[in-house]
Amino acid sequence: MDIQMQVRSVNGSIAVVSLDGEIDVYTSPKVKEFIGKLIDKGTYTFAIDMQNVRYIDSTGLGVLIGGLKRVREHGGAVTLVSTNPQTRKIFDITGLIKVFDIYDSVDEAVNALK
Amino acid sequence: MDIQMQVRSVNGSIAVVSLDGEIDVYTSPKVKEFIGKLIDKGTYTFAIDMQNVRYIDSTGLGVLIGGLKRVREHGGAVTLVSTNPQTRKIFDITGLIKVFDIYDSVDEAVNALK
Amino acid sequence: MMQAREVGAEIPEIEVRIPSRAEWVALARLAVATVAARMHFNVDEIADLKLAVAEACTNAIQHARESDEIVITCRIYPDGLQITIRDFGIGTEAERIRSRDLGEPRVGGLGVYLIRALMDEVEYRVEHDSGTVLTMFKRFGDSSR
Amino acid sequence: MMQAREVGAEIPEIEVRIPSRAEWVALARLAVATVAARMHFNVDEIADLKLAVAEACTNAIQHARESDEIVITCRIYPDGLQITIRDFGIGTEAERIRSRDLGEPRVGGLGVYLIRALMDEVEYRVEHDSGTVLTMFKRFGDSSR
Ligand SMILES: Nc1ncnc2c1ncn2[C@@H]1O[C@H](COP(=O)(O)OP(=O)(O)O)[C@@H](O)[C@H]1O
Ligand SMILES: Nc1ncnc2c1ncn2[C@@H]1O[C@H](COP(=O)(O)OP(=O)(O)O)[C@@H](O)[C@H]1O
Repeated sequence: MDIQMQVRSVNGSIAVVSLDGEIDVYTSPKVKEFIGKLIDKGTYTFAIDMQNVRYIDSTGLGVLIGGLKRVREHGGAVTLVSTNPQTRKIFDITGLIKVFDIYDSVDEAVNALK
Repeated sequence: MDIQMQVRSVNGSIAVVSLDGEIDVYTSPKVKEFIGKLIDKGTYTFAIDMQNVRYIDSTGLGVLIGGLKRVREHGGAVTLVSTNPQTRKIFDITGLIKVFDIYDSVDEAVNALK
Repeated sequence: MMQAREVGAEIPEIEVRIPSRAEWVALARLAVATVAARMHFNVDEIADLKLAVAEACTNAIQHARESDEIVITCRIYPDGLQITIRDFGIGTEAERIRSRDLGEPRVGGLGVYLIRALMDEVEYRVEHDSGTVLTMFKRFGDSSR
Repeated sequence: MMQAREVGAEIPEIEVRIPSRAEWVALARLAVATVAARMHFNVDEIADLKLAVAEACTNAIQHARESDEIVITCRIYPDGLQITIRDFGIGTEAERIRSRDLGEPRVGGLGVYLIRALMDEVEYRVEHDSGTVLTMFKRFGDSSR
């Protein structure tokens, strides 16, 4: 019913953000703030690990889209990690699968950013 | 939200009944029927393993008391296995802790019946 | 006895209405557990609340004749959670709803006893021909919040 | 379009009423998931139902001005589950509640689109000054039941 967030840095410039929990209208402002602060500090390249996200809805998608737009203004990029079929389905039916690259592991998502 | 039940026999005469799930007004008739059938077939000595019972209420207690009464008429006995503090608490406040012996493991509960 | 408590816009209220049937009690329990978790009751207190709600629903199902639904209302007060369980059956007089003495173990008769043991305030009100209303309250323990 | 369906004693009805606040949407989701699981919808279908309900509640919270609660009603029909989400706000006209074309990604505008994609029947009714009622229906899939 809540969300846990962690960040670690790879190669100095890539931030791996791990999200654990449910991303909905209640928790997505927290995710937005968390990512927003990292962008404010000058991080523009993100691998967002959603392997432990059990639920995401349009408010969560909105946060990801908003984050992507901000980092792109600085030439940055966002990759996602998820193996959850429901999450992939939502990206599929909203067409966001064409906007975000979704990988099966953090390693792949990080490598794609290099 | 439901209950799984299994029985295995030890030394030919002791039935170890394992309950897995929640015992409430919806599921306790199923438990009652399961144990009732074993008694009908002549089993009067039970170790009831409730280690995987996540929830029990007065309807479940009623089934255990009813079973105990029936087997006692045949000189039988019932021991229980539970380490769940909430389950123990309910036996405590209802005074049933004096009626049932509750053990921490199936081995102990079975040995007590020998 | 039940302390008088105001009802108002500042008191968040969550209500669940279920058919008066055994298969829906788990939903009432889950909903109350979710409300209690949001209020930061601890695990033991949440277990107590689930049990009290289930006992009340079980009684409504088993004893309220001709009632087809149960309404569970949670009100979040600054000092704890008030839960009202209402059925629409032909009830017993409130005085007859009581916990029995715990003597020789017998099947039945533990529900009201448990409710009184687990909750801080408990009150039954029987409305003539329109069902039974159980109002109960659990204060935040020292460990919660 | 919504097929006309009877309401009656034989159609089990479960209702959840929550404050119109973000922190309670999870409860609505959980309740609907529990109803759906009882009806033997499969895990994918349950996930769809949770999402549709959450999107509807989110919209009620974000767009229904001056509404302080949301009522989620589940009706169990022989062929599937009907869910009604009602708020009491000053709504938009029903015609204006529509899914946008998915072009350039932008923040927002996906909720109604998802609801229509995930449910089999969807209908909005805006009652003048008394809120929006979304009625949606999901049939049992071949894999469920
Ligand atoms: N909602 C209710 N409607 C009518 N009678 C009730 C209700 N709740 C409790 N009672 C009465 O109180 C008695 C005691 O209930 P309880 O302690 O749960 O034991 P049991 O249900 O096993 O009889 C019941 O037998 C019934 O007569
Ligand atoms: N319950 C509601 N009350 C009032 N307006 C609503 C309601 N639900 C949806 N709407 C309208 O439909 C539009 C589309 O909603 P949606 O697709 O979820 O996108 P978003 O909420 O991001 O704008 C909303 O912007 C709003 O104008």
